[in-house]
Amino acid sequence: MSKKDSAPKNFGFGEDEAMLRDLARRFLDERLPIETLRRLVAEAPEPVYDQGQRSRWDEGLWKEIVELGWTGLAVDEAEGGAGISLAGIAGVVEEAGRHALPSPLVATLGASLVLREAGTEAAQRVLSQIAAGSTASLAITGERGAWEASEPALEARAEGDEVVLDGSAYFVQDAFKADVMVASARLGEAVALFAVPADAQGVTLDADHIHDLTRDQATVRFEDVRVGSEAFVSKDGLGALERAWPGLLVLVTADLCGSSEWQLQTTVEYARQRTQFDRQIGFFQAVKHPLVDAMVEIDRAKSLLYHAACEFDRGSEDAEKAARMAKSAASDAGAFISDRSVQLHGGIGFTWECDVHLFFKRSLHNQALLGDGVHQRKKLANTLIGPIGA
Amino acid sequence: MSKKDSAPKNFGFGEDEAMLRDLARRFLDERLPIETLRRLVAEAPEPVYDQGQRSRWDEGLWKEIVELGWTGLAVDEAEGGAGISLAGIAGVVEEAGRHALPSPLVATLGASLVLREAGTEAAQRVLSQIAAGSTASLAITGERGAWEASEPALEARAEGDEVVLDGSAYFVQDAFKADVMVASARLGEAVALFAVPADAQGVTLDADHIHDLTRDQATVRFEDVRVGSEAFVSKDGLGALERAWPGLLVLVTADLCGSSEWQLQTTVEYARQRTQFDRQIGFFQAVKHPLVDAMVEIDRAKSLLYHAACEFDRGSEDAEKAARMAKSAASDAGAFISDRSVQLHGGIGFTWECDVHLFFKRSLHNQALLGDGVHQRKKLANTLIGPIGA
Amino acid sequence: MSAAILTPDQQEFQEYARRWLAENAPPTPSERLPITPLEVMTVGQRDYLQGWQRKCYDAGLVGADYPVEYGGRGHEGFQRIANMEMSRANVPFLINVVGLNMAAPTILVHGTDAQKRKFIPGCLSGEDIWCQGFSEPGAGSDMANQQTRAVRDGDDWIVNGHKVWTSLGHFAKWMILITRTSKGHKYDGLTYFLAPIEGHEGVTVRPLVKITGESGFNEVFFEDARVPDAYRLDEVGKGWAVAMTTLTYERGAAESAGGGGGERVHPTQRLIDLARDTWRDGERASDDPVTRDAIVQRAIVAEGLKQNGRRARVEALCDHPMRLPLQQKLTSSEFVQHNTRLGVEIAGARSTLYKLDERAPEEGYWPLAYMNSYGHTIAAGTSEIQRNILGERVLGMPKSK
Amino acid sequence: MSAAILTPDQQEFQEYARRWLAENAPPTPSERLPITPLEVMTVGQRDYLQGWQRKCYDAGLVGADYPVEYGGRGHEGFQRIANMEMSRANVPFLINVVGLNMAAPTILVHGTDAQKRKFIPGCLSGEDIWCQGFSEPGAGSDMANQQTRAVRDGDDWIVNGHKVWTSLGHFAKWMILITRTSKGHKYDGLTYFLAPIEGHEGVTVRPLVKITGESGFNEVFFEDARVPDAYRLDEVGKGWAVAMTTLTYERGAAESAGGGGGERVHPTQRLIDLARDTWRDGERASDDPVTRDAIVQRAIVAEGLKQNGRRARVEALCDHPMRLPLQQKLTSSEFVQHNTRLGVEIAGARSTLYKLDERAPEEGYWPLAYMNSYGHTIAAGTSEIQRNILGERVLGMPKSK
Repeated sequence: MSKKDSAPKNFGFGEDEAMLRDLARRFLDERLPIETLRRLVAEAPEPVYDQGQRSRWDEGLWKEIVELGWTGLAVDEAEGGAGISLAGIAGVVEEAGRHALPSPLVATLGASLVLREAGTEAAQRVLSQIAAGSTASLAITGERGAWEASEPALEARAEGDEVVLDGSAYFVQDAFKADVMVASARLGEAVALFAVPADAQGVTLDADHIHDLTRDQATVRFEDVRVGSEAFVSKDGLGALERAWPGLLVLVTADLCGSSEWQLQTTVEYARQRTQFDRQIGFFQAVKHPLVDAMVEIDRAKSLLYHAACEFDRGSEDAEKAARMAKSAASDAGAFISDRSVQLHGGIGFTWECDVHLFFKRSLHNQALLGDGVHQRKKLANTLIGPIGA
Repeated sequence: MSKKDSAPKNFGFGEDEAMLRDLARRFLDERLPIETLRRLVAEAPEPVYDQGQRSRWDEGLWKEIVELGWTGLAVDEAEGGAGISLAGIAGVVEEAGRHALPSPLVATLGASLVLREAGTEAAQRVLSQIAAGSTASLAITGERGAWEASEPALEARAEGDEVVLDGSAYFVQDAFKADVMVASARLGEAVALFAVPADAQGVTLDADHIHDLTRDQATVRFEDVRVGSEAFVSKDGLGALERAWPGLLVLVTADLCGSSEWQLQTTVEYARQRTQFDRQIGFFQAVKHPLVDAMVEIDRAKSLLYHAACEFDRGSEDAEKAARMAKSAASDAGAFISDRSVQLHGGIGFTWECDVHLFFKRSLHNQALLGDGVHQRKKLANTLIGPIGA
Repeated sequence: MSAAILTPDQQEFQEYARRWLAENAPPTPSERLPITPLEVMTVGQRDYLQGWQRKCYDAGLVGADYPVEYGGRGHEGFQRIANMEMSRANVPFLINVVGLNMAAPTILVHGTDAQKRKFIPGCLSGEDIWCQGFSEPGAGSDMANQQTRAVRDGDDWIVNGHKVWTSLGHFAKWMILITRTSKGHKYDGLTYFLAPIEGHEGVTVRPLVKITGESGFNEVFFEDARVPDAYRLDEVGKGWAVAMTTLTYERGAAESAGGGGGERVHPTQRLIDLARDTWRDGERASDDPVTRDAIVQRAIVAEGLKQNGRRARVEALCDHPMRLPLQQKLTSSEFVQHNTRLGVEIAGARSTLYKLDERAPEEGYWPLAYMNSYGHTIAAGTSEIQRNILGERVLGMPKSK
Repeated sequence: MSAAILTPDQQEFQEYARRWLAENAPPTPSERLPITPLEVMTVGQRDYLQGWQRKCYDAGLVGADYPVEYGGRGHEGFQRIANMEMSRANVPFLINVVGLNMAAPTILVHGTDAQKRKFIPGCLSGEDIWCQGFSEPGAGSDMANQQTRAVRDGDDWIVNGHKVWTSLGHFAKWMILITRTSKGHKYDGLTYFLAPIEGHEGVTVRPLVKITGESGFNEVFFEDARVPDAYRLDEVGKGWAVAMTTLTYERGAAESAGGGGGERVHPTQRLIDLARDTWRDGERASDDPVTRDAIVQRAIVAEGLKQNGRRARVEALCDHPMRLPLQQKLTSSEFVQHNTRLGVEIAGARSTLYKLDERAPEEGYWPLAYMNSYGHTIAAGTSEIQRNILGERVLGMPKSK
């Protein structure tokens, strides 16, 4: 059978994956209905924004999630994880996005993918911790907020058996919820990866004030942080990051697809109930047709998402291409339905008390994360058309 | 009074210009109603397309136009022309576009602008001929169809008192209707301009098969064409072309604005008359709103058009910027209303017997002519933002 | 398609089909084929394509799942395999698109046994070319507004009216025809016929010319044309329900049409090739980042359509069963329109050239395909109507009409 | 404005205004001002802006064309000059936007002499801040669907109801209020009042919080609030016609608002500056051709809006007198929305940052301004309603409602 034929018809999303996803949906429907989410993160704007308090999250809910084994979804069974395919993980993350779940889930899964690609013993030890319930986040972005892994966040130097890390990682997602920082650092000529406990001596977190109410973001400062060999995850950090990159894109894309679907369904529901000029506003094509266009865009993103997950799972050469296509489509779909969800809710959609802004802001954040559509397409052009001038 | 204050509030479109435009509208309404145009250029598709016959035009009508003095609109009074401002000319060309007039009007006006910028005695002699009724076209484009003047069409070499022209000019507009070719040619280091009679020895025309039924286009081949000093219009042809360029853009923009307005009004009229589901289709927002959006785009293009004409007339440094903005807006507006005019006419809009295709094709041609929106914006970015990497 | 899910019979059939197509792919036709069957213009094209369909039929690649008594092979799940293999082999399309995808399945659902025996075999073999008589000058998007009248007269019906937008009408032996048999109720007053066309008294087929100057579709006039009652499909007054069956098959037809058609190159690759071959202001269009971005946007939509098709068959990833299938007509027709429009833009000055011009890129493909794309965004329910259908049937919003 | 078309008086006034503004431009406020008057949140901002309007009024730059007996200066054609000079001088906006652009002109058209004397001077000086009571939870786009009831009781009316979307309500002394006084006819059952708000019994103003987390607009509850009949504007049952007058002024208000507002830099330049200051994948965003194209597209729209304003005053270049004026609300609000959205995109990772974050570009302007832009595409007739109005009143298509 040729390689081409080996792509499973169902994206590898079989009965087990469907069951896992259905479970996630039911669990979050019950434990995080929209009223609960609203009370949790948006009771009043002042505490969140004006006093710079970090976004609230439900640690009790998270404990249940850990018990469900979601931290270990991307950890191989050998390290105590569930070893679920990325297609299966995408299903769970879609549900997290659909419920705008405040949690370190996406960050931890992303760090897991990178550690798995690193493949060292040190990495496997951290993966075991994650499977056991630890959380993690990637500290790999410099101050410019570049969207690729090539610029490491920190400087590293060897001192005896130890390595000393200095510098700052920016735009670290859900940093305050992470037990372990998986950080990239320049070590000589190479980009190395280290797994540093968030409470290690010399590590401090500086909260970003952000719009999204369902996550936190921070600058993580490393000042003379000394780590031993147990933290030295990879000498070829760049390789691990690049191999994991399509997976990271898939995770954010899945979150976007989920939140976009919530925005679509909620706005459709509003259009069926809200009456103006003695008609449900969904009667008017100026309301109906944009929602159809949004559905078409969301479906495109979702199909590309599962294709990308599947290509990643089977180690295809096209995994990066598929993932960039999916992220581009999902960013654009998210931007469009975010726009229409506010506009078509009218006056109420412009208020804090209407839930659409929670998803609007989570989506806006995810649209930018790891690069927006324009960025992904620039990279894709080099693959599909070849470099400029070639 | 500062330079900035000297921009006339009314774009220099005063009573005289309005009268000229109104006259043009009435004249063309009477002499070239849509039924007449259809009979003239589109009686049956085969003669036009399949046997490669050139687009038909009404030479009698053209004689009347010459008598009205339109060939001399852009010729100074000193050379026997009317010396009308470009704002006034734009009004006339808008009407030509609105009637999809098959004629060498735009080509002749464009050549006049270039000759005027050349400013030599030779140029003035040709302008006198044009004012007296001669027609002209620019032969300045190479085989690649580049959208700027920098690559001359021909090679020139001096032989005694004469210059010998060789090569081919491509995409020459309404070449079969032109008495004089205003051609650019490389002469040593410079780009020179020559005015060559279309029937000169060694000049041959090779008709392009084109979609637009309201003009012709040709490759003009120059084989050992010998011209004297009376034809040597400018040593600094590039300078003349660059100074005239905003004016050339304005002419095409005006044609586009006129044809777009026809498409808008005709489609609106159809939407008011055509009934489906027991309602005029203009009731449906899927019909109404795109037409409103088209109107907004057309108005933007039209306002930018008169601004650009005005900037050209007053010799502003911003003339090129204004003209590129206008051409970009008009190309995009033309593309959008062309699209909607066919779609919203439904089945009948897809047929040869419906007049919308005449304007669809003229618009498509004009959208590309001298560079589409993407091209204009690339040039504008260099002005507004500065060169890349600067 | 993963081999794992095929039965041994199906696997064997797949191998057979692949082998047969490799050995029997027809020679390049002397006349260039159009992009879809709806644009077949000349007798030469017709003969070539009718011959090819017959050959495929004889080989069992058409009608594979139809009952044997109606000219089929009586298999199950073979036709999709055959379609996929034909598509993969990039052989010409099957000309009898209305017969295969609209008439035959509708007759199978609504016809009498006699009707099935009479009509279906010719649909499959391509011997009887069919056309569709649903559109009228006053019944475009509002399909129920039919004005063509059928009045009972003994064993016959007398038909008077005017149909438009009749693709393949100039080659058709038969038409699936909706008529008004009662002026009372808009929907319940319709009746569906299988009407003889070619050489039939009282029927005049007049070619309509498209905006491109090409012909390929027609208007059909009925003047006291007689249609036997034996050719009525289902009951009098049930025409609307029968037509809905037809449209269900039509809207899904793009997938089941079979054959590679004119698109021998992936549409994105085609745009890339064009951009490499076109100069914009001194550089290749393929080096212009704005053009590159536009091409990649199209590539993403193309891949999205492909993966939509794959996801539509994974039940666990489809919350609403009709959500993806009902998008197909809208998204595929607008995809072609946006693609070809981009091709026109990229071609720049050369987009002005008609197919007969030797400098026209790809024999003038881009502007012609762009203009022809409106056929697909208008016919069989305009894109506006498709958006209504999706908003109403999938998203549950109230009817806009 | 070319000097040639001004009368000598107007010319002199222009010079005076220019000089006065140069000499009297106020110091930078201690609190940052919002972009438009509709987002004034704090007492500090209010006091600063009210002081500035008073100063302009005393200098004759506000109310210049109103009759002297109503607090104006009785000139002709002076106000546009003053507005233009205020805009050119980039001084703060005038806070009393509802009073100036909606209440005062409506009262001038529909009010009694006593009403004009009582209400207009405070509108002009800014002493009486006004708010607008047109929107209700059930009457958004469908403005005639008013549920707030006013019932006659001797010399008063008793008002009960709930208004929303009330910008400046928290600072307002007065409200222009539409009420339902008869349940019979939808339009003829409406009556228009000038209603006391601040400290008035039965009136509760509750701030609403916007999606950005900022306040600035309100809901207003009327519970048996008494409004004297003397404050009724025009006849009972004529409220719809009066409201149409108000909206005519509101829709043209963007042009006559005066003052430079928060936009001290040309919006395109602002995008360019942002792009120069932002890195995308190792290069400045200002060097990315796709971003450059997007910025230039915005620049073209900006210039188009400016030139539309110029062309709207050249009768010979406007076939339909309302075609450009009626576009203003739609195009200017969507312009801001698309501009700020592009700013968010360009800002990339930094677009996630709230204004209190020190690394947020331009103190967090882009995401906040983008979210606030929906206030303008929703309020005072959504963009969808604007498109209906244009399609119906300008293009003459049938009503969509």
